[in-house]
Amino acid sequence: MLGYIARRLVQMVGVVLISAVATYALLNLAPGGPMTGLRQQQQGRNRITAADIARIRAYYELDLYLPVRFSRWLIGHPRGPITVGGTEWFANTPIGCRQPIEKNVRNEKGKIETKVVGCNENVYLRDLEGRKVSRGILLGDFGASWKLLRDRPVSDLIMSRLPKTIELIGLSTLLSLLLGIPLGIYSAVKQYSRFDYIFTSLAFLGSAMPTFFFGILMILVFSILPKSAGLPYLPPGSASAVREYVVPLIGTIQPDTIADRLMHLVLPVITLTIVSVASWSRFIRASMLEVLRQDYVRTARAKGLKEKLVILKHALRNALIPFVTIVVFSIPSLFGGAIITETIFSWPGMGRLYFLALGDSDFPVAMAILFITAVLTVIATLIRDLVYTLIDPRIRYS
Amino acid sequence: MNEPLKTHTARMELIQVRNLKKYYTIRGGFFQRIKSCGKAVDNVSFDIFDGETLGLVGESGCGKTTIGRTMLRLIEPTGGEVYYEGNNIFNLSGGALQAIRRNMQIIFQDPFSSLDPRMPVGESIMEGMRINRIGTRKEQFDMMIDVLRKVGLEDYHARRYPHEFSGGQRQRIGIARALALRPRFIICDEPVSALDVSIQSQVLNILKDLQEEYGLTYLFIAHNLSVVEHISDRVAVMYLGKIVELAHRAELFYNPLHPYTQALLSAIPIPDPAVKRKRITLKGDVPSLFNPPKGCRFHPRCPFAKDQCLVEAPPYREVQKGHFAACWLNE
Amino acid sequence: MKIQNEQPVLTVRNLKTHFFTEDGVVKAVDGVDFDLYPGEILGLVGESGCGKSVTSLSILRLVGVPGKIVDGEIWFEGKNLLSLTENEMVAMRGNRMSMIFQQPQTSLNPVYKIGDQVAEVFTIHKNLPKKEAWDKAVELLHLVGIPDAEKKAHAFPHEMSGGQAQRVMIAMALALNPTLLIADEPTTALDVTIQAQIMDLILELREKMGTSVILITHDLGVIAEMADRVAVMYAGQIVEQATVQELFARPHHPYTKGLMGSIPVLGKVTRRLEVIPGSVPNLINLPQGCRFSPRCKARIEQSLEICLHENPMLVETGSNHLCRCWLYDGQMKSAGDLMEANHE
Amino acid sequence: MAAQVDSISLLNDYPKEESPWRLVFRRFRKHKLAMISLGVMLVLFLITLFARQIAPFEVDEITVGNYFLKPGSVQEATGRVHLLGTDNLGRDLFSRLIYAGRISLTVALLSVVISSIIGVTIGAISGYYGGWVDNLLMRIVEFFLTIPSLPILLIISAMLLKNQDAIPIPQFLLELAGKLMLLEVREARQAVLIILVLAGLGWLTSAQLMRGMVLSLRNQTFVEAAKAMGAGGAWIILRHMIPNAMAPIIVDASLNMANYVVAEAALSFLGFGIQEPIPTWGNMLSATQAYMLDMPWLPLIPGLPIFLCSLAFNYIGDGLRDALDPRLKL
Repeated sequence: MLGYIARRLVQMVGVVLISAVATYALLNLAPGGPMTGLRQQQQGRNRITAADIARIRAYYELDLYLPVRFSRWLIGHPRGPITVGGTEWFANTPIGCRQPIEKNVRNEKGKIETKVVGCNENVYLRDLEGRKVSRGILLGDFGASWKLLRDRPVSDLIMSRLPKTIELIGLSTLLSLLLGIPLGIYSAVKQYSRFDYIFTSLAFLGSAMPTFFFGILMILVFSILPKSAGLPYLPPGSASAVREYVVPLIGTIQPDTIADRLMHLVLPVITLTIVSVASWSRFIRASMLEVLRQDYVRTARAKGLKEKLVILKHALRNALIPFVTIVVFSIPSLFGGAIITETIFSWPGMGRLYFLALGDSDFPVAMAILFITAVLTVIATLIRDLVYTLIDPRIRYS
Repeated sequence: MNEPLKTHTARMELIQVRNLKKYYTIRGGFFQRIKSCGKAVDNVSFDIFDGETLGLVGESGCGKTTIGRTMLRLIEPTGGEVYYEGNNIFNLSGGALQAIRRNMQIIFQDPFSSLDPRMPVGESIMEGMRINRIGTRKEQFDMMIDVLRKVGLEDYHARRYPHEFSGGQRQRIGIARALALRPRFIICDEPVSALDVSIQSQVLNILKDLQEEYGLTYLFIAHNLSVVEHISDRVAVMYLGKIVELAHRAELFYNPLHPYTQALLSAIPIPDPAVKRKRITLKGDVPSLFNPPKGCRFHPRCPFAKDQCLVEAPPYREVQKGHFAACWLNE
Repeated sequence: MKIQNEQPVLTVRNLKTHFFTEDGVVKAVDGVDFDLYPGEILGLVGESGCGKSVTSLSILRLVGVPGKIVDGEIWFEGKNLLSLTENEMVAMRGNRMSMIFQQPQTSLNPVYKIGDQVAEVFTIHKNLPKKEAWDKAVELLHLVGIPDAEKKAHAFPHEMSGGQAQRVMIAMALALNPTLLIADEPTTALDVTIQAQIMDLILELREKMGTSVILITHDLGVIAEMADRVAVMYAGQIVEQATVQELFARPHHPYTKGLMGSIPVLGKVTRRLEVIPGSVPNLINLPQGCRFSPRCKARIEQSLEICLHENPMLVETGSNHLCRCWLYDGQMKSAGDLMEANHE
Repeated sequence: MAAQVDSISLLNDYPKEESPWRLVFRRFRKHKLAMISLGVMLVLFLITLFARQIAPFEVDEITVGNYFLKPGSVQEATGRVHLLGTDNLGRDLFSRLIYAGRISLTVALLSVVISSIIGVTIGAISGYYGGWVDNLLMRIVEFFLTIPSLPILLIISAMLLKNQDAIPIPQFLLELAGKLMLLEVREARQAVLIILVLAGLGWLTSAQLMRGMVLSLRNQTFVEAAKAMGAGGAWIILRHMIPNAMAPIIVDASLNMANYVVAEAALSFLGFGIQEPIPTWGNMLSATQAYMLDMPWLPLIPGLPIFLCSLAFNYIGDGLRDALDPRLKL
């Protein structure tokens, strides 16, 4: 078992590294990025000098070659000259280019393109000395934000958003489990009953409903329409109010009190909950129906167990085994899956942060979130497999 | 009612199996090393004579099905040779292999998965001729109708799909499909064990009729000894990947030399309450292929096990004329 | 042979269990009558789909949706099981009557230790404390011949062979010394040598505990070696019923005869086997008249018209011998004698 | 005597032979909601197919001063009716909705077709030949499937939309796509990129499904029978595997249709998909959302068709799955 976990941990590190390389390459190889705007200003009225450009390129580390940049981002090295036993290694190997030579060339289609054809001034390891560098993402240092919170550590940004996301998703996951499992079981046990019929229809509607449209509908129905009709309403977005507000029939609510925060939680939590209840309970129902067909359920009945025990002791335990996967994998989507909900309800969480970072080309922030998601995903996979050994005696790893 | 024993005037070996081996491995550990090795077929040799039926019996997991599949190279063997009319089919490839394969066909146990549900059965029967480019379309069609009638089905059944047939009818179609290539040798892999009792006899009779008509040679694999006795000329008994006894049918049933065969024979319930027998009940379960007992593989369950059996595996040899066995009791 | 003037422990009368499917009503069990006497083994034999398993599930009232018991009476220990409440029935199952199944490995819950699964019977019916129930379970496992029962009780079903799993099932079924045990193809999924072990075990425990057994199987050999009396089922009905010696010595019904002729018998080699032509009828669209008539050689040979129009009754055709066939029915007796004469 | 009885043909005869597909359709028809959905989708496809003929206005026709007209408003000058009103620029919402539908549905349809083809091919090869190729492919697929897909979708489409020339696309394809979606070539590039992004991530499930089918089919004895008759890999894949795997692939495709309609809308809604002024249901929803405080009906106009399509394709998939259920006798 320990050997198995050790092997899995090695694999996990590999997977995380590969995904880090892939996302880093995707974000950094593509042209564009933070320089796009500057280039236009340069061409415009020549307000920005070539030296400025070089300085900004150095600031974003864009003057370094990709492997070097990646290595600095990942582990915080190299930081300067590499000296082993008195000799300096790679002293004359260029690791980047401060001022590329650009030339307009005509491509095969006859269009004119700007291409990098050479380098005026190389960057060497010794030039790295004195530059600001993170300790590396592997050690938990995500570097500094480019845009959203200029020059401030990405970790600050994430730490301020993380509790909000956990609050939102934790609550809705809990509610979904509490509602989804019993509903799914009941519906399966009462297959073909009126309840089952209504429930499956609703669950079907729920799982076919796109989150973004559902969220907008919720805002319409519980916020905009009642507000304009002078009825009690819920705030349509954000996590807390800025100033006190009056809700008809309920009263005045002070900003940032518990009541205020609860009011703001209701809509996004309900939206997320209903969507996952719909799909989870459908899953539980299907897996329960499958289990109820099994021979051992018949044995349990033939033994003289009351139907309640047959369901809760013999069937449910087996039906939950595949369900574990789904629940465990909702952990990584803490950070990814809530993008839409958080955007619609202007919820200051990780999903919305990611959305903003992408829109503003704040790559360090986007990279950090993707990296965290990848790590969480592989951890979730390991947890799932370990949980399996706990709940399913047929599975033993060696 | 007992018929006279079939005598072979010219006993020509159509199939010779020599030292056939098929090992399965389980890998594990950090470097995925081979942890254990299951010898599903372990050094098995036997002959099948032209025109005879050789029965192969054994309990589940003894390797009888694996023998059939490796002989046709549906599973790649670990070692050994299989000769068809003197040609080692494990050395052949491409066209030569395909040419020999036509002569060796197989009928499967499960009548439900053995036919492609999306193909009309006529197409399924003609498929072999299409693959091997035998005859024109018209000739293929005529041949198909011919074999369909041979197994007791009607012409119009060719257009139907497998789901429209019962288990017994599907098994007939499976036979027709094997027959369409005009093979000389057919491996019948538990062809009746999935069928109802009253349907079993229909299929067994068809197999016998066809053998007579076309001079077919069968390897008949089954776990039901009564069925094997009924259809076979000679019978081989397998236990844990090895043949423990092989003899003419009557010889085997009236003079079994291996204790396993004796136990197997006595364990079969006889549908006649008037017959009272002393049953030899074997203790324990069949051991795993991946962890077979040392020495004679049967010794932990054998009522006659001696010290020697624990240490050394008995040789498989011809004890009496045409009667092979592997047991120290006969040495 | 058991004495038949004893009170039967189980009386089934006119049992009808139908399945209401989209394609129509499947008459899986359609008017079944039989008695089971104390300590005897009644063999219920027939091909797949003849209704033998549904009959047994109906006795325990375990037929699930879309199946339903539509008619009949099942008298057991002085009560009509079909009029009991669900709670009364639950108290009956596993306690006074129990059942073992064809696939022992899938019939055990994969996530619980076998010791716990056996002990559960004591905790639910006898309210024994956990520890005591476990000890009793280990004792039982030992009784059914599980080697090293103390340790094996901690094993999970997937760690056991089919034979051992069936022993566990038997231990569970016989834990509370029930009056009635229903064994539904208990040896079909097992190898021959293991089948012999299980057959011996059931016979031995029957002697020890005096349990009455309904043994369901399609294997006439198993019936011959184990049963005291036999009922042959075809298309949802019993077509013949007799003591085991009587049935094998003098089968009446053409179906029974066909069945016996169609199986190869060890040591009796024949050139050809007899054949029952065609296949089992569709239980939704049953044939008119006698359900076996379309496949019946005797009908064709004797060209009997009545078989195609009217289903015969199950009537006494000999001492303790019942048969559902016009050849043996009162008016047709002569024809039956004729057949018998031809057959000898 | 035995032979004579043998020859009595007593086979259960059926009135006529029924091909498996016909049987499937017969079962599918029983699923009422699926049949209704099929009808609804056919109508929707027809409407978008004749977008030019049906839409009363041009897709970007702006009438100055006619901002935010209520549904059913009549232009005083011309007497033309804005069935669903107009948007913030005075464009006719009904017409835009139809053109948007054409784009959204085409994007979803092409994505499904491409991803299914890629998935089926890779899955079939992976499953049939096995070995290290299979191992590698499936590890990659599994990894991508466990990561939440929306962030990946967003980042890739964000990157591609910023550098639209990063992936070379043959001119004739762009023209073809433009014709299909009634777009200019320049605009079509965006749509094609979105299709590539959706299909590029979407083939994973199809590949896994196909591989699973191939693996289970490989153990079916009819495949062994074909091998025993001398059939090679290509014959077996083409004649046995693909026809038999079609059923679940089709179910998967119809459910994927729903997913792609929603995914495209989500991308456009978040601003990382097809951009204004090209109308799609997603970017229309995102545009109308801003004004829902005053005109609460606005988001319903593009939102309902998205929901409708998602629901309809889910029902169709559900109906197909029921009709193709292997547990039922086929």
